[in-house]
Amino acid sequence: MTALSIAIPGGIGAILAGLMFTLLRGDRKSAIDLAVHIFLAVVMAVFLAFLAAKAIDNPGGFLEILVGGLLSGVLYSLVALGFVLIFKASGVFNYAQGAMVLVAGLALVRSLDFLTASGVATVVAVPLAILFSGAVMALCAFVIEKWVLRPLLNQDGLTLFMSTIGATFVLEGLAQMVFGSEVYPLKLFPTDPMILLESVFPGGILVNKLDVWGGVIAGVLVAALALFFQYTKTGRALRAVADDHAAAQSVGIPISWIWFIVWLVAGIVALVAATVWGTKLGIQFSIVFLALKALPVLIIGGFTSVPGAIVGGLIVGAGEKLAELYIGELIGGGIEYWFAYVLALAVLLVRPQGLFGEKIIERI
Amino acid sequence: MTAGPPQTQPDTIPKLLLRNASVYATRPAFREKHLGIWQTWTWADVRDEVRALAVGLERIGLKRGDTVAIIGDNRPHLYWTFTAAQSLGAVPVPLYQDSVADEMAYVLEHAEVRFAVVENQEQVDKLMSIADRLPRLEHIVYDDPRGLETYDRSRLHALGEVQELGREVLRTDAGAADAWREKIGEGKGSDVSVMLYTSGTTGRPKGVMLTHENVVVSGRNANIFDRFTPDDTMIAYLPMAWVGDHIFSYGQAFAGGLTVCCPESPETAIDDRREIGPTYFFAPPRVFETMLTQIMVRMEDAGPIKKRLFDYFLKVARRSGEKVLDGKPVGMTDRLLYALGDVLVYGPLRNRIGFSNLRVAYTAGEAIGPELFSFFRGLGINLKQLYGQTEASVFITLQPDGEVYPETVGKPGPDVEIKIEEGSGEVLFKSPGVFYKYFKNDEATAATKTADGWVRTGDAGFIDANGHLRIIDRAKDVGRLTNGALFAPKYVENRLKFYPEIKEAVVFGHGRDYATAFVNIDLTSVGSWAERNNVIYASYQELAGNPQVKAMIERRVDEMNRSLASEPLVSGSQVRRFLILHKELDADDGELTRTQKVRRGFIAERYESLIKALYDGSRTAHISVEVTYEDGRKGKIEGDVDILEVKTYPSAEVVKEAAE
Amino acid sequence: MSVKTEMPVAPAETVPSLAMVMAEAERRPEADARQRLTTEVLLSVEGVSLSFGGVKAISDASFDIRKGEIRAIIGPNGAGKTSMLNVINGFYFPQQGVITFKGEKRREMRPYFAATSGISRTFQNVALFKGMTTLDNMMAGRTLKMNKGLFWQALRVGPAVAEEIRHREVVERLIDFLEIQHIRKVPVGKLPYGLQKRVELGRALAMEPELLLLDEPMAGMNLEEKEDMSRFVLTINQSLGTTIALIEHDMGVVMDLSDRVVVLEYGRKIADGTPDEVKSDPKVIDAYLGVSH
Amino acid sequence: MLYRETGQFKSTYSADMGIFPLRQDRNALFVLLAFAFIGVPLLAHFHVWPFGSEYLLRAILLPFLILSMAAIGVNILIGYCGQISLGSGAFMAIGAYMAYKFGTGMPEIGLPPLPVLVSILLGGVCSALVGILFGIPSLRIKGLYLAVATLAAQFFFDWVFLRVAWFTNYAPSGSVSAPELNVFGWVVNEPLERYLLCLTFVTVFALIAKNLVRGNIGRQWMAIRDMDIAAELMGIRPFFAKLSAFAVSSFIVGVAGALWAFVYLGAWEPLAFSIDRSLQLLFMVIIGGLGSILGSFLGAGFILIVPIMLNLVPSELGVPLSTETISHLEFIIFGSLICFLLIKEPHGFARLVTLMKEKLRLWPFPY
Repeated sequence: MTALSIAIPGGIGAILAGLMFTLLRGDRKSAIDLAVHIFLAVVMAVFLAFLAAKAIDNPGGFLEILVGGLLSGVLYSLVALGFVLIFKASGVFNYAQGAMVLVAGLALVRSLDFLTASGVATVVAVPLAILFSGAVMALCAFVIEKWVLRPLLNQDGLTLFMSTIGATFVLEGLAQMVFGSEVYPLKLFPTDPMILLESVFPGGILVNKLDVWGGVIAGVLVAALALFFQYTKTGRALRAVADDHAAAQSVGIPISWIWFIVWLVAGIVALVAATVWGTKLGIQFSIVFLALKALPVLIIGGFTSVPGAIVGGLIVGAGEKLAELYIGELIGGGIEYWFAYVLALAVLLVRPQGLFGEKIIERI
Repeated sequence: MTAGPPQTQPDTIPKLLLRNASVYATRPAFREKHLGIWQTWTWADVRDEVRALAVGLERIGLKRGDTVAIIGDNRPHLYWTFTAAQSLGAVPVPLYQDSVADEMAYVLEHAEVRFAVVENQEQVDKLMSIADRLPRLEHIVYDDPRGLETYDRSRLHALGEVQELGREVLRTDAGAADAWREKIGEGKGSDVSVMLYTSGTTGRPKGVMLTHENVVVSGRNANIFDRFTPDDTMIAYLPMAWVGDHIFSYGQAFAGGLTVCCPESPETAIDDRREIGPTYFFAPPRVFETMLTQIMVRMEDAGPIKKRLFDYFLKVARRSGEKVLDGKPVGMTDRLLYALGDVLVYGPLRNRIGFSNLRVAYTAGEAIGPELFSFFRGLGINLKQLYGQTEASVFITLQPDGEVYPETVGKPGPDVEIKIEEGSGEVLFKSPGVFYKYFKNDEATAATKTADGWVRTGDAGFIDANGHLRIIDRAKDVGRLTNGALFAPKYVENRLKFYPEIKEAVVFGHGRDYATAFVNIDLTSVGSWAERNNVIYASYQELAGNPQVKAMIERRVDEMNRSLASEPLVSGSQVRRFLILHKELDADDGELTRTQKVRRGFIAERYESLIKALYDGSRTAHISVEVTYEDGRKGKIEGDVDILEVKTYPSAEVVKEAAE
Repeated sequence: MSVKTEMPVAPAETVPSLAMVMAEAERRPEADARQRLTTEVLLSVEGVSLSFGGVKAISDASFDIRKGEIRAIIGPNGAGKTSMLNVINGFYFPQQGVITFKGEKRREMRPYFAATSGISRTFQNVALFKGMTTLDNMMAGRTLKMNKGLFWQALRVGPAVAEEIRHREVVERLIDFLEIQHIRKVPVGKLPYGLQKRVELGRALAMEPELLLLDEPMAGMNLEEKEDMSRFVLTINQSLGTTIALIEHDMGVVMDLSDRVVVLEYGRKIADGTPDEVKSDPKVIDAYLGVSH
Repeated sequence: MLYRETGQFKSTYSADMGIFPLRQDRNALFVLLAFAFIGVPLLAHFHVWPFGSEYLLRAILLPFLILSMAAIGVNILIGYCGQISLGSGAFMAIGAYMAYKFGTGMPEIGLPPLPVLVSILLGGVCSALVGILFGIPSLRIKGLYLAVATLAAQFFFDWVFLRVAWFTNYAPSGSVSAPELNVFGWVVNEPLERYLLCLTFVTVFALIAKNLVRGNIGRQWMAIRDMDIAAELMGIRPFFAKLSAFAVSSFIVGVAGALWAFVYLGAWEPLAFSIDRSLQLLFMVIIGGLGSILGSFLGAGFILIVPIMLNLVPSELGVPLSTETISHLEFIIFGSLICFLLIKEPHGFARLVTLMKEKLRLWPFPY
């Protein structure tokens, strides 16, 4: 058993290392690149081999962590989706996505508190509160489009990015000033644990119902968005804008309107993420940092790819849970805090366009 | 008036150089903005440079009595060429660098030039193009070698090479330096030092021969008059062929050890002037005019507060600026206000135009508008007028500090005498600067220099109660209308040109019933007006044809007529009909001289049809003339020109109106 | 020309600066223009093909550039001219073909290698450093010739300053040559297009290239600016002996300036020869007539 | 208006290439330095308001100086070289913790405690080395991508200093205290002394930074920033230019971090160098002016002054705000100011100063 548990992962690791090296080789073969590639391939391989060993050791436990990770990853995907939408439509790398989750969450939880405190029945209060926070997101979208993006039209990406950092600060400040800055519990979904696949593994796999809910909601949302883009006029216009701003503008698509829609959609995605996360952790300021993880998710998946956002989210979700539990115990906990970023950094080094992104051709 | 015992005073320019090189050895003599910084040569450096150049030139054949043409922008090396040639007893002949080859050919041929020292490829090309007409021209030396690499070398030398040759000789031949000094010692004050061709409003240019004494004494006297010392700095930017530059930047500089600075390129001249901050500055009135126009145009765009501040303090300056400058009594409030204005407006303004360190500025050549003149003086700039001629080595009269009246040109300079000829009113003078003679033109010399040593200026004028000279016009231009009234065209033209919207005017009337005028609008000033009022125009022609512009000029002419009416002597010269020319008068088309004076005769001939229309009562006239573009190509400009009629005023009526 | 400054600067060390090259040209003005043309090949491309994701930009193109000549590359829009320059100075790597520069065969150029071995260029859409002044742009062109370390630069004493001054003088000579003194300290982003092109030429010249690639140096210029630019190109070629390859659409300019012309169409070479030969080549006429409706 | 440039001409290149070619600017700087080095200590000594109060020195001038220096470092990377960084806080942390390690010795490798000045500089060196490491991705990725890479550094090092006990000499609370500030036998303790120490550091580093950015390397950085492809084709090696920018920037930021910890805080936790610090520095350079040394000072000053003003002004007006409200207001003000500046004046306050100076030079003309 011990021999096997070393040999098999070792073999898998070696094969993976080789594979990765050949797969990820860039076309500019400078010595530095080469060294970086080899180094990363080795690290990745060791990590994967280590995971393989763990998986063989305790398949049920491994699967439990994996599923938990994947389900929480779905939420990353969801937020990342908001990023991709905005990035594709307006070329803006939106640092404010996290702040939008916070704003949506605060608006929701505070209005809900207010409604229930004034004696409105939950069945009425929840839709009302959701409607209210939706309106708040629409307002955000409107203000950002009108006062930040439109004046910065045709500026380079870095400027737009920094402007969204500015917007982040304004949103965070305003939201907390208006709605308060404490931790507000939110109870929209069941949070009790449940057990899956009891028949396959001894003791089954323990998951939280909330995670399952999250997964389901995210799935529904993705499907809805896909339908929206595919079959509505606005959706098609949006795709046209994403392909080519100037061309879209020249055929009469109103860019400002499209941007507003995109930011609104991103706001609604943020709202959904807020409901799930809020139920899990309560609505609080640190939610901003959770949402910020969408950034590495995107790097991994590729900025311009919707499937990339989803897959990236899953990889980050699963990866960081696995790393936290298996590696965290070796080098101290809290790996979750940086794992996604470091993984993104590694991906950047070998495949700057991300797993699903298009290769960038430079012209002069 | 002369300072020090005469025997210590060197009497030639090369001797002055030797003196300066020993007395002011480490003081800066020349600066040139080159390669981004102000390259500086001390007087000792200049002596070495000149010596090398002289010995080199001698080696390639320059000898006593030769004439050396010098053509180019103001460059230290070209100034040194003057001295180098003079040290060998040769006579430098500077030419206007923007003359076309044809114009040069005459002077080069007439002056029997053997050597030409030029600035760059452009000038070499011009000389090459007329080389077949100049059998005497043997060598061309150029300062800037760029673009000349592939030229036939047999007659071409780089100035650097010639100097190198000179240095080589000085290195190998121990006696060469002394021989050079000896040659300088042989020079006498009465030797011809330079030949300046006057552009002349009529006829072929004449070569005015000035002796060393002319230049040296004129320079020295001018320095004494305004107390210039070796600490004074000037910027050399006017054509070297013009006597003014020759006396200011060469004669005065050598006589007093002043520093001469050469700008990097014509485009940077204004910035360069600001960097250097000259203490002594000369410019013809049109330079000051342009300056004022630019100041005003820029201030139009200033914010309201700044604009009001500016306007207010300008009023203060107009009220008391000149008095402060002249040290006359001024009320306490005004003195304080002026001091405040100096901090807020005048000082910064002087700084912007590079006049912060200015001690003395002169203008001459034409009458300067009293408004313009007072404006600069009000700012605390000691701007003065002088009256001079090539034949006088510039100085005839100058305005002494504290005695500055805008309408006069000042008192006779040191050692100068003037008198007014009975009848014609022509001004005559005697001075140490009186030229030797016209080269190969004894007839003209005789016509200008009287037997008893007086020189005719050709200008009519009178001496006023303060003992200051006032010039009316060219003596031969002062005419009569058919009704016998005095007609002073230049006087009227100047009055018109004092309006910022009018750049140039040509007035006709001699032997006619009334006076008429051609007007050129000022593109800077009117263009800026057009911009502010959303008047769109593509060309000068289009702007000149704009009805609003016409109305504006009409108002100006009317204004002038009113004011002329109050001056009995010239009230007959009021303009009754005028037109705005469809093109700008241009030296390239021969309409102006190289010094930007109008050539009345030529214009009258060229635009005969327009003049006819001015007098036959028609409302429009058609005109088509050939023009030369900057790159030398020729083209045609044609169009219809409207003729405008203006009211004239009998003097009494104006007085009555004013009384109402 | 002897120029004196108040404070003597450190004597030029080993850097064979442009100042010296120019001074050399001043000393030997007898250098004959007719001798500049040689048959020695400076650069050749053989069988070069380049494609982007299946789109062929250049297919199997071969030609050479001789030392000392002015070589024009012409062709209709999209003929692959700029791509060819990009291959020559290593910005694009061709899928096939060999590039030989100064006798050294390479599969592909590398930007840095191209720069160090004496290739510099200007760009079709002016690629200046917009936030920097004219002077700094041109000084940046001297980077390869400057070698004083960070330490000296940080203290800005001794060697670093001496080096800076030495190269400043070289750049100043170029500024003088290109007649752009008045914009020396103006950020290039504020300059009109024609002047930007001139500054860019200055920056390329500051590298003292053996081979100068000019990508449409006269595009968007008026007649006067074109004449100035032509004059500069000729002078650079004649007095500095720099080999020049240029892309240009103005046929008048091409015919006047160039010694030999290569014509590309759809990434293929369709003609190569003297301006007169090319002008009368039926294939060239077809290519141009076919494009210009 | 105050400028009198006439007659200020340069006859040598060294004069022409001076930091302050105009005499008036040089005089102003001289006066400022004299005031900072001599005036402030004198005023403090004689307790002249407001310099008599420790509060001004300790809570305003000290952080202003140190953060200005850090902002200079960040500006070199972002403003001059165009490489965006959201991880400056991490580099301050590295400087601080490594300086701490050098200052308290590393018995594991037999290294005794080093003098504090040396430790601080070595802290900077360590930061520079890590900077180079994290700069490597910049060779392949640009702009926004790089921002994420630097975020990785930020989060990774937050974690490292929190979890790896070696860095904190196994302090149970995770909080560490700086060793005694002994500079060549001069024990820096009083706020005034601390102020002078930081002032010296800032002056020297600002000068070094200015020298670098106006020299060859500075031109390389800016070339990479403005048009990296053209720069490469001209023989500027992106490898060297970018990594040197990372190194120099991280060095300065690292030294600033060490000063922040040693001189300003005295005792600190990893939280002192969180992403908030990074963003604060980023804001300083954006608000102050990208690509301007002066801007770094202006930005730092502004960012520090606003909260103080928010504290003081409303309470003076009789409407004291809660700490929370103040911090939220701060957020809103900074955020909207960033957006406003990016839209209206992408070059920040420094550009405004330049424009003002330009106006004064042109006075009374508008252009």
